[in-house]
Amino acid sequence: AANISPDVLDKEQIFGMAEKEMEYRVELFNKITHTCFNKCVDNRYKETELNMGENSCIDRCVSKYWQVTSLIGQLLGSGKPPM
Amino acid sequence: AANISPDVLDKEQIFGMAEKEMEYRVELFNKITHTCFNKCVDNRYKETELNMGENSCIDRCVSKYWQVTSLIGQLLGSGKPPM
Amino acid sequence: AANISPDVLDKEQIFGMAEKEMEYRVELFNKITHTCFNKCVDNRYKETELNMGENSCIDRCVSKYWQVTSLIGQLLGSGKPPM
Amino acid sequence: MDKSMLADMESLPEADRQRMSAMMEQLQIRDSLRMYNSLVERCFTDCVDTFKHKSLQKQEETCVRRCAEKFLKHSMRVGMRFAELNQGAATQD
Amino acid sequence: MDKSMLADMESLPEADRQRMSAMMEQLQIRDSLRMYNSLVERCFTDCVDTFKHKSLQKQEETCVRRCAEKFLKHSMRVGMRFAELNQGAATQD
Amino acid sequence: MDKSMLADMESLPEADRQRMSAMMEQLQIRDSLRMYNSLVERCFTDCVDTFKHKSLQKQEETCVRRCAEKFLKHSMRVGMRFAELNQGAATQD
Repeated sequence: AANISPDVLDKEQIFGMAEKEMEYRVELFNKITHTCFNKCVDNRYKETELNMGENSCIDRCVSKYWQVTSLIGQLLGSGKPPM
Repeated sequence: AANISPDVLDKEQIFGMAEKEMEYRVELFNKITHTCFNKCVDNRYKETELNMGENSCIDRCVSKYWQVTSLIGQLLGSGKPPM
Repeated sequence: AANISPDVLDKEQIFGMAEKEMEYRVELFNKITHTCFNKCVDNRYKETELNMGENSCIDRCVSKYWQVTSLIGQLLGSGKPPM
Repeated sequence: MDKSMLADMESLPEADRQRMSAMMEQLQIRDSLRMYNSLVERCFTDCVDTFKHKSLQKQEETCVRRCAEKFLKHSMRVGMRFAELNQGAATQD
Repeated sequence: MDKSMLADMESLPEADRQRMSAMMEQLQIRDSLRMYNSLVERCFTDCVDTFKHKSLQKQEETCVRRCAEKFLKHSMRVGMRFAELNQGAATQD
Repeated sequence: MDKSMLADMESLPEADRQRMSAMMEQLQIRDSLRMYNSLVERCFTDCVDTFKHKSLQKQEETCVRRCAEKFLKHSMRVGMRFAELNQGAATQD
């Protein structure tokens, strides 16, 4: 798809790619948020604050999720993550 | 984003907002449907009809779901739900 | 919506329908993939290969999923599946 | 938002209203295809659990039929309640 | 991809940049509505389990309030960590 | 629908066919990004369960590698069966 018309389609492709990238990032953020909430936060909701254990769990969870993202990106894209 | 060009962009924004609103309502309806099915309907499927207990559970479930929607809307939007 | 303008809108509708159909097929494929992975594949990941039992389970799972798709299509569309 | 939205809509010229209703139609088609997909997923997940055969067994088929019918009845009931609440919310404020 | 993407963006004329930021705004609206929908679903699922009454009971309401507040705090914390990691990835390579 | 759809497609002029294939390409990009996201979610959920460390432990990494590889093999197999069934449905009616 690189050898069609130079200007017009390229611009559309840039917009299209930027949109897909934004969607991808939003979805990644949402999945991290939901997964780490399930893994770290007590869902009996006895209080309003996140306690120290929950906070440190969240930080580590995000960090590990990020590492899994790059690990699988490497496996899929032979060396580099999709983005 | 309110001070760009008056006519054309405003129209696009109206279409865009209307589309988002429709999508939001459809998603809300789908989430209520699935959540209340899980909470109220026996999934062993011994019969085809919804029995009286299931029907009254569904009505109350929809009603409570709606209340949770406005409650959280109030918490988020300092007084009014997003829509 | 069939009696508006002949050429332009029809073309837009063809594009719109083709897009919806693609989305539908992709979503169907994704749902089959995820559901059959949950039903057939051991998620303790002791090895990298799918064993014989898993492979035959996957084949049957896809086949049965397909049958459920047409069965429900018949129930919904009085005789023919949506696509 | 409802009312301002609808007000805006009525003030639009004919061409825009056509475009708007075409958009809604597209969203409805997409939505019914998604509903169909998720109904299949639910009934398959709840009714099919053994994979000794390639074909749907009799009792699995019965289960799927009941599941689909029950879900559609449920969905219609939710739709009625949902419409009432939407209407209440629109007249209320 | 980040950098090439952003480079392309800066080389675009004003009109395109406006279009781009309008697109981003649309995506953000859609995203916040989805977030709202899924927050409601989560707190409803976790907090409401009996259907003897039509109205939310006191302890259910308390649970929903705490759930929403906790989730928002959680979400903000994840957002901060996520931003740090994104930044690290951008400067690193 | 397949055949009428495809028939319509072939009768379209060159410009429209280009537009159509650009659309399909966009959908494929979006789809593979979503697939990637959900693969990560699945393998993370199945393989990572303790949060005493900030870094992925050796056995977690092994688990993630196997999970991803197994999922991709599974996905390819489903794809083959799916294609066969689609073909069968197209020639059948």
